[in-house]
Amino acid sequence: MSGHEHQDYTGAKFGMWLFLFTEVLLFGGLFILYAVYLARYPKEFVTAGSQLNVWFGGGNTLVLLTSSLFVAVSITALRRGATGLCLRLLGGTVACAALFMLNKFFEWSAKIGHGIYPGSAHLRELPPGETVFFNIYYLTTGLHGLHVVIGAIVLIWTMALIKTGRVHANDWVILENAGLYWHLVDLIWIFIFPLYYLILH
Amino acid sequence: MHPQTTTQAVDTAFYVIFAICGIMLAGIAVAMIWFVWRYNRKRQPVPLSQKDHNLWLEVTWTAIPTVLVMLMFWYGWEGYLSLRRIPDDAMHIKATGRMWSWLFTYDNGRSADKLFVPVGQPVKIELLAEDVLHSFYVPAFRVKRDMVPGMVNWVWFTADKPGSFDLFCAEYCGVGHSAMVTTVEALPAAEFQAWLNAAGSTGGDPAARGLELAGQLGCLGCHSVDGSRRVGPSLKGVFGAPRAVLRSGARATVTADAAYLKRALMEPAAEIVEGYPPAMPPYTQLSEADLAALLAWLESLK
Amino acid sequence: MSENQEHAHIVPYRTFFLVWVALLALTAITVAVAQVNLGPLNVWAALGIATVKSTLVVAYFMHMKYEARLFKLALLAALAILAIFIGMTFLDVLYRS
Amino acid sequence: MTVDHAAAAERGFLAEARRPGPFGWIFSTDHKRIGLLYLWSIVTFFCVGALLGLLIRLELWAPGRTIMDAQTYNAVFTLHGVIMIFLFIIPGIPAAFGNLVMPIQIGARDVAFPRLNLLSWWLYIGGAALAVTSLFTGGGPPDTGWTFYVPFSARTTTNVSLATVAVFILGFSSILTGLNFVTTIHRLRAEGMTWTRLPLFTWSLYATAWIQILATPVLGITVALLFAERVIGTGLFDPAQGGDPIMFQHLFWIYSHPAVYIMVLPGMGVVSDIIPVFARKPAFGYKAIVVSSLAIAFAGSLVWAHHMYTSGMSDLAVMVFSLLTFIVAIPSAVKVFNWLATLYQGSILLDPPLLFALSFILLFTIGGLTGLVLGAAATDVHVHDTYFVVGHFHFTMFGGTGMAFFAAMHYWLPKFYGRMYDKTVATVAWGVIFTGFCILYLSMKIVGMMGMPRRYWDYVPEFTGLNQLATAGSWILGIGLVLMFVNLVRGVLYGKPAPANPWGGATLEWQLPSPPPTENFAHDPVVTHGPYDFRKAGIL
Ligand code: HEA
Ligand code: HEA
Ligand code: HEC
Ligand code: CUA
Ligand SMILES: [Cu+2]
Repeated sequence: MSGHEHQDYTGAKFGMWLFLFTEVLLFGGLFILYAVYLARYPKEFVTAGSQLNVWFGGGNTLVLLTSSLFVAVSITALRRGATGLCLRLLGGTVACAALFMLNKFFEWSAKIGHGIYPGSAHLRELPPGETVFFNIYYLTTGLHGLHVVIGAIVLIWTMALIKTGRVHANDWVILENAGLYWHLVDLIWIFIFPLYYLILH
Repeated sequence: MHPQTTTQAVDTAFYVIFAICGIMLAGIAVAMIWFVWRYNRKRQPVPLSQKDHNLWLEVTWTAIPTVLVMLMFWYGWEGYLSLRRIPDDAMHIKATGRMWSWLFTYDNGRSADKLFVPVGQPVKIELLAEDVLHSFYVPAFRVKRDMVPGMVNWVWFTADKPGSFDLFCAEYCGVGHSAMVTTVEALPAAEFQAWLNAAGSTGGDPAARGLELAGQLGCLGCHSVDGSRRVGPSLKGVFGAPRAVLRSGARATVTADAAYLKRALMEPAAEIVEGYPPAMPPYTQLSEADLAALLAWLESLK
Repeated sequence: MSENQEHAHIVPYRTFFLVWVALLALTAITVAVAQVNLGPLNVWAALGIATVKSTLVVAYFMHMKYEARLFKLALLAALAILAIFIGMTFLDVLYRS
Repeated sequence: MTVDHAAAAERGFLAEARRPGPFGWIFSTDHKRIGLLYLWSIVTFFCVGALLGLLIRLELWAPGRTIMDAQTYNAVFTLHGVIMIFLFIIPGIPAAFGNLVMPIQIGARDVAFPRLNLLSWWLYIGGAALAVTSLFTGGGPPDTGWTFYVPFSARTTTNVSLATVAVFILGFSSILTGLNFVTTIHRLRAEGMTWTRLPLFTWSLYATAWIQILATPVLGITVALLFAERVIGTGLFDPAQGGDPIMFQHLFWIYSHPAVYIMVLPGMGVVSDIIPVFARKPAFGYKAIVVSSLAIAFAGSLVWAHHMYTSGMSDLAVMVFSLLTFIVAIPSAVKVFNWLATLYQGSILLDPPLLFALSFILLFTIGGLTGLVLGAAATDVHVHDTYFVVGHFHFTMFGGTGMAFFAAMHYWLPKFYGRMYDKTVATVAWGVIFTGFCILYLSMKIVGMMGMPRRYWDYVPEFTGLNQLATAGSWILGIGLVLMFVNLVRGVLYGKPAPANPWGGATLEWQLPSPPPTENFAHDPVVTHGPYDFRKAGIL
């Protein structure tokens, strides 16, 4: 059905944006819970929050912002005909995704090593507010991590399409949509970072 | 001014809302049937008009419902406020809901699985849940409030006449939900006082004390004593009877002696009576005396 | 479908680069602000900066600045609904007796 | 608009498949084929759900055990609720009739994302398969009720985890339909199809689709959190770990209240399309109806906590949510009045589609008015979680959306199969259904007023009489339903050929042959008049 005369760039992008809204509201549910529990346990959130390592969070912020830049630039590159540059940039993004997950792996390992993970005996002994903080921290960053992985897979698939010439300087909407998805991942992290890693007071 | 009872407060709202709704419904139904009859194609082969809008009509039938719904809202809210304003002289009772029984505790330590209240005296019931959500509902007094673990809710009401009124659990809480039913017993003030002060009524009889405990601990929420099946097996004649049980999945037949019954209470998961879910909570907090009383009671169930 | 959509605005590399620099700067600022004790204001400051950052990402990286008005309205609607969901939940959470 | 018998004899899209046999259906991206796939899957699940409803009523014939034990009963009503909500009524009209009709109504060849459309059907089937699997695996069929309230749902040993996965997937399917429809309506309208010429059915789908997009994800995260709570023990709702069970209720209803408008708005759209056709009069107050659809969609997103008046949330919240609940009633009232005004001075033909549409108005009004009893704080305290609520939602969902669904079947099936059912039998079936319906659900409302709680396997003897009346009503209703479905299926298979425009409709779908060809329009249509302009359409 998707013959060439049916191509509707604006429609495709609009559809993607609608999908992004659903992602925003999916995370929105977690942000509602975060807000409610922060209001209920302000002190415990600070105590628990300061146990997170700002360097892990900050480092990953840099990684994601840079990856977002790569994706944004890659679209311009493709449309200017610089397919090679575009592919390298996308490769860079995927590398950033891997770096992000590696970082996350070390961060989580350290926490889990300290007995802090959902359902752990240690976590249940903490004051309720701190337990809530760590539970919601794991759920939010876990769901976000899942999105990083999905985003990376989508980008790899897009790279394949570029290589086979299905996506090119005159037909780039798939790349643009994949990029939109990746930026969303970044966008959500922009809120996760201060809310979880930077509540120090 | 202030309604005397919760029933009056809520019923006022009911009358107002039902009256408005009844009139609206009748109007709509009559108009619809009349149009269908009058403008039926047999009677009216071609439409009389092709008119498709009228601003004033739209404004009218937006404005009138707006007024009506605000009226309904107001009565609803007023009635609700009455439910939330406790009279100063209210007596205090604690209600605990758990799967699947009720426990009412009075300030002097007396407790029961029925809610005894004095007639004419407002009572404030503090609502607690031990395990999952339950809901305290007495239709006769129009009060209902959920019992939420980790939270203390409350209701108040005044029983204005003596009698026995149904008390239901109105929040779904599992397989025994519909069995989580008891009554409010409204007694004249003097009778109530007598009941309240009749502590130690069980005397020294351990089996009678066991029965009292069985009510308080919720055993009777899951077990009958007349042979009928509930969530758990009936306790009628259990003492000394042969039982088919599953021990960590393997079938076995044991005799329900004192040791077995003690295990059934302290670590129910160890042996599961065949054909029943592993739903019984362990009662490890029981004192030796209470345990003995329960066993004596079980023995008495012939 | 039409020609001019096919050749919609191409954002130059430089714009992206500047946005990226701004995002890094804002990240540094938000980390710095978090070290100062402002009481409850800390959270609002963090959220404020995050909002600025995300606006940059949405406007430039995600091209929202160059999209039709429909896109912007739709985005506003989605965010407004989320804000309402959060706000109205607090009608309960903050006022329980 | 001339009746073209030659075209009617052709099999249109029914005959033109790209792949042979069933693959031509289950891998087809044609919106009409997907619509029919949805239609028959949904009807199947409706029948299963209805049979479970029948079992519920049999068990409630008398206090105590009648035909099943308490655990089975709890599983049965849970399954009944889950099937009816997630597999019948939410996808119901949009996914089946929206897919069939909407692209044609706006003069398009297909939806904006045909492959995504097929994917959402597959997700629907996948979610349904998982839901069925959850019955036979793990700890047995879920027993939580369709609301999945914690902490019970987090503790019960039954297979709730798999059911939450199923609900998540079904939600995803619903989201994809929603975003497809919004994009389609924005991008693919034919020349001349301005926003004020959109048929009201399409408008209602547009409003619905926005709720699907913006509210469904919240359900997704809610069930995902429940899943996490059960599987990895993240007790975000567990008071022992500092969580708040009431927050689950907030999140659940943030979706599930708007969802009731996902259920009913398309039904209102069907009714808004049918009434003008059978009254031969333009829809009265077209703009008011459009605005009220959008208003319901928006305001309906702000009232969720009216399900929680007794939960222990703050009194302030009770007040605000009660007030807003009443505000939603106003646009519904506007719709009802405009429908009545459309009938006024028309030339009314009481064919089956109109009969069902009119019963929608009456039964939905009863359901809606009892909704007002629930919306008022004081009265809801008494009837919350009683059979009064059960009566309310069967009136709105079954009396409302269900009737609209049946109306849509009688109205549009001849278009898509090119065959007409027997109208006399359909009328008789309607009469039986209506009678049974009223006996069944009015008894429930009364027994609810008397205080019978819902989800009760056993009840006190005072309630026996009304319960038996309700059960008897369910048999009458059942007979009517069987008669109706048999008649429709016979019509589809062996009915007389249906002309292109059997009812005299002025919207675009009636200008195509019955059944329409795969590409719908040989040439992209140019629309020159409104959807209910019977004069310009040559019908009057
Ligand atoms: C199709 C589905 C549907 C629809 C459309 C509605 C519509 C409405 N519902 Fe209902 N509702 C449900 C499905 C639906 N509901 C379900 C499934 C539940 C139970 C869930 C569960 O717990 O399992 C429920 C439960 C429910 C509750 C919670 C009850 C409780 O648990 O205590 C409340 C409370 O406010 C409520 C209110 C309303 C209101 C005010 C409307 C309004 O939108 C109705 C508006 C319509 C009218 C008012 C009629 C038309 C107007 C006129 C004829 C004009 C004249 C009227 C005036 C004077 C204004 N509903
Ligand atoms: C659209 C939604 C919908 C529909 C149509 C129905 C239809 C019916 N429902 Fe139900 N119902 C719900 C949605 C719906 N329900 C929901 C959401 C709940 C809440 C669940 C919960 O608490 O979690 C509920 C709960 C509910 C209860 C309350 C249970 C309790 O609280 O304990 C009861 C009790 O009587 C009931 C009964 C019925 C009956 C008798 C029908 C009748 O309409 C059924 C009539 C049908 C028949 C009598 C069978 C006819 C036979 C066929 C159609 C098969 C034909 C087959 C072939 C031709 C092969 N339903
Ligand atoms: C939540 C429900 C529940 C409660 C409360 C409960 N039980 Fe049970 N009980 C069960 C179930 C289910 C079984 C069968 C499964 C098993 O053996 O564990 C059972 C088994 C038993 C048995 C073994 C019966 C036999 O036939 O061998 C005894 C004795 C018993 N319970 C006594 C009690 C007493 C005494 C109390 C109160 C102190 C109590 N129960 C509270 C559910 C309950
Ligand atoms: Cu306790 Cu229902
Ligand atoms: Cu609702």
